[in-house]
Parts: sequence; structure tokens; C-alpha cells
Amino acid sequence: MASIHERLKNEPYSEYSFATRPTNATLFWRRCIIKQIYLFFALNLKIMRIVVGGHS
Amino acid sequence: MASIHERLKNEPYSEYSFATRPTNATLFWRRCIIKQIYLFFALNLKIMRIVVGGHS
Amino acid sequence: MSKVVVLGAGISGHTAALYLKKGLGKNHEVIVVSPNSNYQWVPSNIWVGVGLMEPNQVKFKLEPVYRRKGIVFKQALAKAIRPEGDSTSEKGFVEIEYVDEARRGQTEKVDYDFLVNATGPTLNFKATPGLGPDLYSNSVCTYDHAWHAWQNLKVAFEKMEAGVHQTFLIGTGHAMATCQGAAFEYALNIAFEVNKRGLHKFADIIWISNEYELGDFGMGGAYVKRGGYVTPTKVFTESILAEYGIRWIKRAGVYKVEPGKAYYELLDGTYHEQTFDFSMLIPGFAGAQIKAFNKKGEDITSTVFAANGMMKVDADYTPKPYEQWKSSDWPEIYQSPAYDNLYASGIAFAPPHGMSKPMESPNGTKIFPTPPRTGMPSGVIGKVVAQNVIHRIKTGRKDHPHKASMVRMGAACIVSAGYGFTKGQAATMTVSPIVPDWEKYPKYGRDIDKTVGVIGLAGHWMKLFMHYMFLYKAKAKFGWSLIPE
Amino acid sequence: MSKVVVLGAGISGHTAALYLKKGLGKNHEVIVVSPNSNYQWVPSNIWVGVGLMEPNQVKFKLEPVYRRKGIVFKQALAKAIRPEGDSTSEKGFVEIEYVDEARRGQTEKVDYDFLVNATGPTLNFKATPGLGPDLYSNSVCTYDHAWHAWQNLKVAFEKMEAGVHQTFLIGTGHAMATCQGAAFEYALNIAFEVNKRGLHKFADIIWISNEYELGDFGMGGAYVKRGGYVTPTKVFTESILAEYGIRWIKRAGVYKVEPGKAYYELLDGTYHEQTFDFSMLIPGFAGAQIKAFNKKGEDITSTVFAANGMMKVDADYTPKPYEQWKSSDWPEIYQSPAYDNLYASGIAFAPPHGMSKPMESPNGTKIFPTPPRTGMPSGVIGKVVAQNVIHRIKTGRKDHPHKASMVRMGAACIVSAGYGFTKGQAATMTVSPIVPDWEKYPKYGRDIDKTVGVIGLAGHWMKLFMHYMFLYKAKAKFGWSLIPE
Repeated sequence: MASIHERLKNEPYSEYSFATRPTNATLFWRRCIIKQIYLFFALNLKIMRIVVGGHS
Repeated sequence: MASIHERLKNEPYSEYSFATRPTNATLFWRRCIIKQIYLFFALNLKIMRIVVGGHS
Repeated sequence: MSKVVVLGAGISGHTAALYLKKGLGKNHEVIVVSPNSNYQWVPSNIWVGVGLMEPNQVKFKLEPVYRRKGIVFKQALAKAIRPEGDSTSEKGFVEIEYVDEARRGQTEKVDYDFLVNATGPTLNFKATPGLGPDLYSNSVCTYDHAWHAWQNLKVAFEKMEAGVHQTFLIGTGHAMATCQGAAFEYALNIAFEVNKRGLHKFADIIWISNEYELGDFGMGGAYVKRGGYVTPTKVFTESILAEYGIRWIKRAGVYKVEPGKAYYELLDGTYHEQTFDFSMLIPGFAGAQIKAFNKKGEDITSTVFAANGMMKVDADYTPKPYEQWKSSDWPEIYQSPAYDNLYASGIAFAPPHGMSKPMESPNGTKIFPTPPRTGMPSGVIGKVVAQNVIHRIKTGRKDHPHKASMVRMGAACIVSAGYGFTKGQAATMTVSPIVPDWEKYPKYGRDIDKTVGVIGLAGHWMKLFMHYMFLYKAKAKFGWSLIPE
Repeated sequence: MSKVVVLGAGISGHTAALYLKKGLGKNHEVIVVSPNSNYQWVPSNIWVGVGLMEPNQVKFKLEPVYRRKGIVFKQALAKAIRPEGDSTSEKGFVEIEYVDEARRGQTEKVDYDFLVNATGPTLNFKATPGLGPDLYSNSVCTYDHAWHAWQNLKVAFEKMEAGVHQTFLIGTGHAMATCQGAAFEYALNIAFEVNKRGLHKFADIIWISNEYELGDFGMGGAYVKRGGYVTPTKVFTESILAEYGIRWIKRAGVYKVEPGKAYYELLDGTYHEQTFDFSMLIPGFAGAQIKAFNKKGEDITSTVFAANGMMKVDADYTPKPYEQWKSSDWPEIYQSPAYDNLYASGIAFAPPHGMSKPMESPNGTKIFPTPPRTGMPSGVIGKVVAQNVIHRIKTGRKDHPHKASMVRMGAACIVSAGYGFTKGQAATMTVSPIVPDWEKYPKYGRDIDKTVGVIGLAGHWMKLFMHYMFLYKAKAKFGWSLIPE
């Protein structure tokens, strides 16, 4: 996914040069199976609570 | 430092409503003496390296 | 015996019908009127649109499910509501016209004790000249459209493989379109497929949106916690686009599409063009354009429906400026103020106003997203309407113990790109409540502790999991009612 | 015996002089010419400007230090350089005019073997009508100005304590001013003091800047790692302002100040006014306006100096568009191309171009920051120039073994708000190199692994530590040369 960077190189001050981008560590954790399995359950639980809590 | 929030309340879509703001946890760590003492030395070292490394 | 008629078999109507039948049992009649013989799990159309799923994987025939459950299904279009009946009938009824092969063109009067209008949106391609899969742009709003889009997308991929540069324009096709989330997801999926094939050097992917800032999503934007900071969805969204190599045009109202070219006006009043090789532009949404008549046969459409064809419910429709919008403007029980046995569920109800701040260009063009009401809230509203109708039928009382205001409801949004156990990645976002409430939450408009903004494999698994889970639920298989909306 | 003359005793000149004397010893002469009898640690003027330090804490008398070290000090203003000497002298010399009480108005010709021009900026208040502490705005550029600003700020605080609302306007007072960092720090310190006194309800603090986006700081912005994301300083800076309750106006070129009112043009060409009760606006910087003459007495100022009065050195001054800027445009040894025994150090050297992208309003007004060269790089450049001069004197060779290009140098910037061991907080940022190099670092223009972007107590301690450490070093006390620049 290097295309944006190739273009950014020639376009500082463009609107998307001011976007934040994930660090390599962040990219690693997004693909780390262990952490993601934990997140899968944690997020499901959290979403369930948020959604079920909102109506009666 | 609540003033911005009082104003923000009435000004969604203002330019500074799109600013990121520190979470309470972040604010805590910024004031945590232990972590900051560590940072003091770590940052000094890092800055020294960056600055000294740049000229000859 | 009471008779409940549900118009529409989308997420909201189908959910309502299943709960109604479950709650009312064999002694009462539940009738579903829908022109489409299939149920479709709309969120998965994105995957159809990039060739990762076949239409068959996101849809199933409604009739067998309804037969099994004892729900009457009429594959027909609702043309008019006569809530007071007519000269020959005291009871309210709906005029329908069949669209299935056997009875095409036949009309029928379906009387009811309670009517749930869950007709969903009319895809208003006509509001933008040149827009739509029949003309010069693609759509992923239905599985047909999505499949058609994939056929065109494939051609673009083939061209890139032959070294021909392609420009992809994805976003909103009308100055007041909503459903940015789906279009956004489609843009990411195209970027993922482009990168997967190693074709990024030949692709220019452009996100075009009527949002004031990216990440507005018709919800007035939101804040999520990320990396120790409360981050506006603007920053979150721009980050995702930058990561996937997608450029963007914001504050844009597309007003015309020609072959290979979209015309748009920016909020600053300037006019521009953008050429493309492939485009997917979401149309404006309108209500189902059902007419309403009183007992004398006089047209009371404007009493029952708002101007856009969506049905008026227990909301405060007094026009007021953005600064005066209140959480109490929003409906709780989705009951018509004109007829107390008439309900609107899902996209069919008219919201009191948007969630995004109305913006107007110097030329007077309104450029901002109308409020989305897809997925989760539509399902919940369908269920709550069903519960209240069941309560009224069973007790004979007129109160509504069940409430589902979008000012209290939370929602999750999973924007997935890529596919597969280790390749997929999705941004999972939650907001609670859906409609910002600046009185209750003066800092961020919503409960910041109930927000999530996470990107990773887990979100993709959840999206896949929901695909199978919600299709299972919609098929009303064993234990379906235990699965939350 | 060689004679080295240093013009200016700021961070760069003072550093150069100390190293020159240390390296050359008693057999060579080092002369410092500066109109100010004091050394000042400029970064701490911010603390003077909010009443947390007295001027005495940020300055000290230069003469005793120079006497102790054997450096000749002349409290005088350099008026002209005659690098070729004149009819009576073969040797280059400087014409100076004394400003100390004893010899005020006396002139002298100071000849030299090597000349280091480290005259620093002329605060060009006149470029903006009404600007400056003598007229309608405050400044913190010198300890005098800062002390004066604090007297006015105190009045504003007293008014707020009496319930009178006050508007504070802090930022750049010229369309091409630089030194945003100092002004930014001052704005944060005012916000901190306002909050400390519980007066935030009465204060409206506004940051006004000529930057295209906040966080540009005249360096073309930068990226720092924060919370798992590579974050542009725009996001970082906006976050800090929002946290401190400061509004902002960006892309603004202030062109006139009246009592209580600033006039500015935005990059979009529109004109606006902003009223204020207290303002601190950084002026444009110019060079020291020294003339130069050749042996015949002909004016060669434009050969030696650039139009803004800064001295031309070994940089590529060919005018070129932003897209063609290269790291090799920047000087390495700060030697005049016209005269090989002439050097410029710190702000005195003319940069080849800015670091921020030049921007022009539709009215033709250039609105963007010129490049900053304060603090750390000024000290380093002063040292490197000294080392090269020492090398040349000691070996008689013409080469320059020491180099200090801003394209390779890193720098740290600590923006501190508040004061005290547990109350202070500072944003510490590092960039390496100072000048972005898009060829070497195509992704972010700089080495992203050498960036830091941290907010907390530690940064404040570092700032305090640096205050004491650098004043200690500047006083040339025991072991001073071991302290890095």
C-alpha cells in the first residue's frame, strides 16, 4: 500500500499529507492473531452492551 | 481547562471541534512522576543523540 | 383475531414480522407485503460488489421462511393507504399491486388492525441526472446493483492488468445523499483489491462526499478514543483513506453524471468536474411514495407523510435551526400522530431533522448528508414496534411500554476491507447514542466511554460473523430470537 | 598572531567566540562586537513575559566573562564591512560605533583575519504599521520586551479579576514572520496562567498565524509518532491548543495594528479585523543591515548580503519553485562566496529558501513563515564555524573539516506551559533533519525514527534544566565545553 506515499512525496501540503498514518507497530498489532482473538470477544461484548442497553 | 469544552458545546463543526484531545489516562501519565522521571532521562538521551549526530 | 400488516421485508420489516408472529401466535394474522421475493443482508452487498461473494450468499427466498412461520406473504407493491377505510369498509386497508409472475398487475385491498410501514428507501437515482446503474454510474445498494458493479469493476481491473490507468470515483451521488459508510467501505474494498493484485500504480481512487469533514457519516461525526486521545472521526477516517492510498473530495454535491464524468458543486459555490473510468455513487433516498386517502377519498398524503415520502411519527417536526435541535425531537415509538394504529419502522419514518449540520453553498445548494438509519437501529426499531403492537393487541391498552429512541440507542459500524481469516481488516466504530445529545454530553455530544475505534482483523471477523449470524436469524432458524438486533 | 572578530553575542556569536578563544589560546586574538552588554538566554524570555522569571534570571553581563576568558569585548554596533580593506589598509576591517556610555558615538576600524557575522535578527516592527512594544502590540523577543509584555499582561489579569472580559491575540505580526514556536509557547503560558487564576471564563485567547496549517512552525511541518500513529504536527498542535482552550486563525498575514485591533489578510484574499485587549505579535526578521564596500569604496552590499540584510554563504540561491528545492541548496560551512575569511552564523546567514511552501493570496500577498534558525542550530553552527576558523588558522589550510548543514542537523523544540516541579507541562518535539529532505526520506521528509512528540512534566523539567545548563555554559564556567549545544 505504498501508492499514497509515492504520491505524497510530491505533494506535501496536500490535504491528505495531514492525515495520521499507522506506525509499523500498530500495523503489527492489527494482524496479531492473539490480540485480535481477544479483541474479537471484547468488542462483541462491548457492542452487545451498547446496543442492548439502548432500548427497552 | 474546561473553557474550550464549554465553547465547543455550542460550536460543533468549528475548526477546533476537530482537534484531538487527551483522554483522562493520557492526562494521568503526563503527570505521573515515575514515568516522567524515566522520560526525562530517555528524552535527554534521545535528543543528545539526534543533535550530536547531526554535525561533525 | 387481529390482523397486522407489515409493508416491506427489509431488515426492519422482516424483523418486525418475525417478532409479531412469535408474539401473537396462531390466533392472530401477520401479513408481509413486499415487492422483492428475497431477503437480502444489505451490508454484505459490498462483498458482492468486489466479487468476493455471489448474490446467492447474501440473499434467500422469503416465502419458505414465512410459510414455515405462518406469516402470509404477498409479493406486491403498496400503492396507497386508506387508514379510515372507504365507503364500503370501516376498517383501514392498504391497496397493493402484485408483482410476482403469477399475479402481476392484480390489485387487492388488504385490511388491517395495525399497519407497520417498513418500506425502506426508494433509491432516488432520478434526482441526479445520469446517475445509476441504468445510466453512467454503479451502485451497491442492492445485490443486483452490486453484482452489476462487480462486472464493471472486473473490466477496470483487466484494463489495469493491461497497463491502462484507471480512475475510480466512489462516494455520494447527490448533495444530500446519506449512507456514506457503505460507499466508504466499498472504496476501501476496491483499494484492497487493487493492492492485492499489485495494480496500485495504475489506480487513482477518489472518495467524493457531501460531508463537511470526512467521518461525518451523516451522524454529525463522532469521537472515538484512539492511542490515548479522543479523536474525531475526521482524523480517524482521513487516516484510513491515506493508509489505503485514496484521495478525497469533500463538501461536494454531485449534480450530474455523464459517461466517464461527474459534475459537482463544492460548498464554497465553485463548480468542478471529475473524470472516472469506474464510479459508484450512492443516490439520494426518498420514501416509498405511498399515497394516503381519508374515508371520503381525499388525498391526505401530506398529513401522513413528509414531503420526501417518509412517514411522520411521534417526532417534533417543527423546523428549527441546528443550534436548537434537541434530543426530544426524535421519536420513541414510531407511531403516526394521525392514526394510532399506524407505525413506521426503519428508513420509512421521517426523522425530525438531520444529525449533520445543514450547510448551504453561496448558490443556495444544500450540501450535507441526511441521517442514516440502516442496519442495527432499523432492526431494533422493527422489534420495538412489533413489541408495542403485540402489547396493544394482547392487553387492549393504548400505551407503549417499549421505546427505542435513536437518541438513546447505540450503534456499531464495521467498515471492512479485504477478506479472509488473516487478510481482512476492519475499522470497528461504536457510537452511543446515535443522535448526538449535546445537552446530556456537553463535551463530545455522546458517551465517550461507550465509543470504540479499533482497526484490525477482529473487526473483519465480526463482520463475517455478523453476516452468517444475521442471515441465520433472518431465516428464523432455531433460537433466532436470542440473537440481538 | 591571527585576529578573529565576531559580530554579535547571541547564542551563535557567543558560542563561536568561546570556542574560538578555547581553540586559539593566548597567541591569537578574539574580539566580540555587540551592542548589548548582556547575554540573554532567549528561550526563557517566555517566562519573563508571564512574570515567572525576572529579566535578571535570563541574562548576565558579558564583559566579566570575556575578561576572564581573555576575549576582547567592544560594546558597539557594526556599521560596515570592508573585506578588502581601503586605501590605507590591505586588511579587511569592520567599522563599528560604540554604544556604551563611556564611548557612545565613537567609531573605530577593527581589522580582522577572519570575520564571523553572527548579528542575529533585526526585529522588523516597521514592516507592520502599528506593530511593536513602542506602539500597539507586545513582544517577547528580548528580555526588555518580555518584561514590558508582563506589565501589560498583569493589567489584563487584574481586569479579568474584576470581571472584565479580555481578548488575547498571540501569534505572528507579519505575513512572513517566523519563530511561531516562541509565540505558540507564550500563548500556552498565558492560557496556563489564566486557568491557574480561575479566570478562563473571562478570557478569549486566540492564536493567529501565517502558517498554512498549524504546526508548520516555518519548518514545513513535521511528523511525530504519537499513540501508534505517525501524526502530523498539525494534529499535534491543534490538540494542544484545544486542550488549553485557545482558538486559532491560520493562513493570516497581519498587515496593520491599531490600538486594540489587528488587521489581517487571509490566504484566500479576504480581509479581516480582530480586536484584542492584549496582543503579542512576532515581527518580521531582517538581517543587521550592515553595509559592505570594496577597496575602492564602492557599495558591494548586494554582493555580500541578500536583500533582507542576511549574509550570503555557501548555499544555492538560484530562485526555484518549491517542487525543486533540494537538500543540497543548504549551506554546510557558512562561508561567504565572495570573501573566504568571512562567515555568517545563526540567523545572520541567508537561507537559500524557506522550508515552508510559499503561498500567495489572490491579492499577491505572500503569506507563509520564513525559516526559523534559533536555539540549537544557531549554537551548533556557531561552534562549527569556530572549529573551521581554528583549523584554518592553526594549519594555514583552506579546507573545512567541520560541517553543520541544517539538512543533516536534528533539533529539539520544547514548548513549555506552566511552571514548577509538578505543575509544569511541556510538549517535546524533535525533528531530524531540520530541513525536510524528500529525496532521502520520501515518506515523511524526515527520519521518522528520530522524532519524538511527547507531552508531560519531563519536558518542562528539561526546559528548566536547559535554562540553567545553557546559562552555565554561556558563562563559560568549569567544564562548559562539555555541554553540547
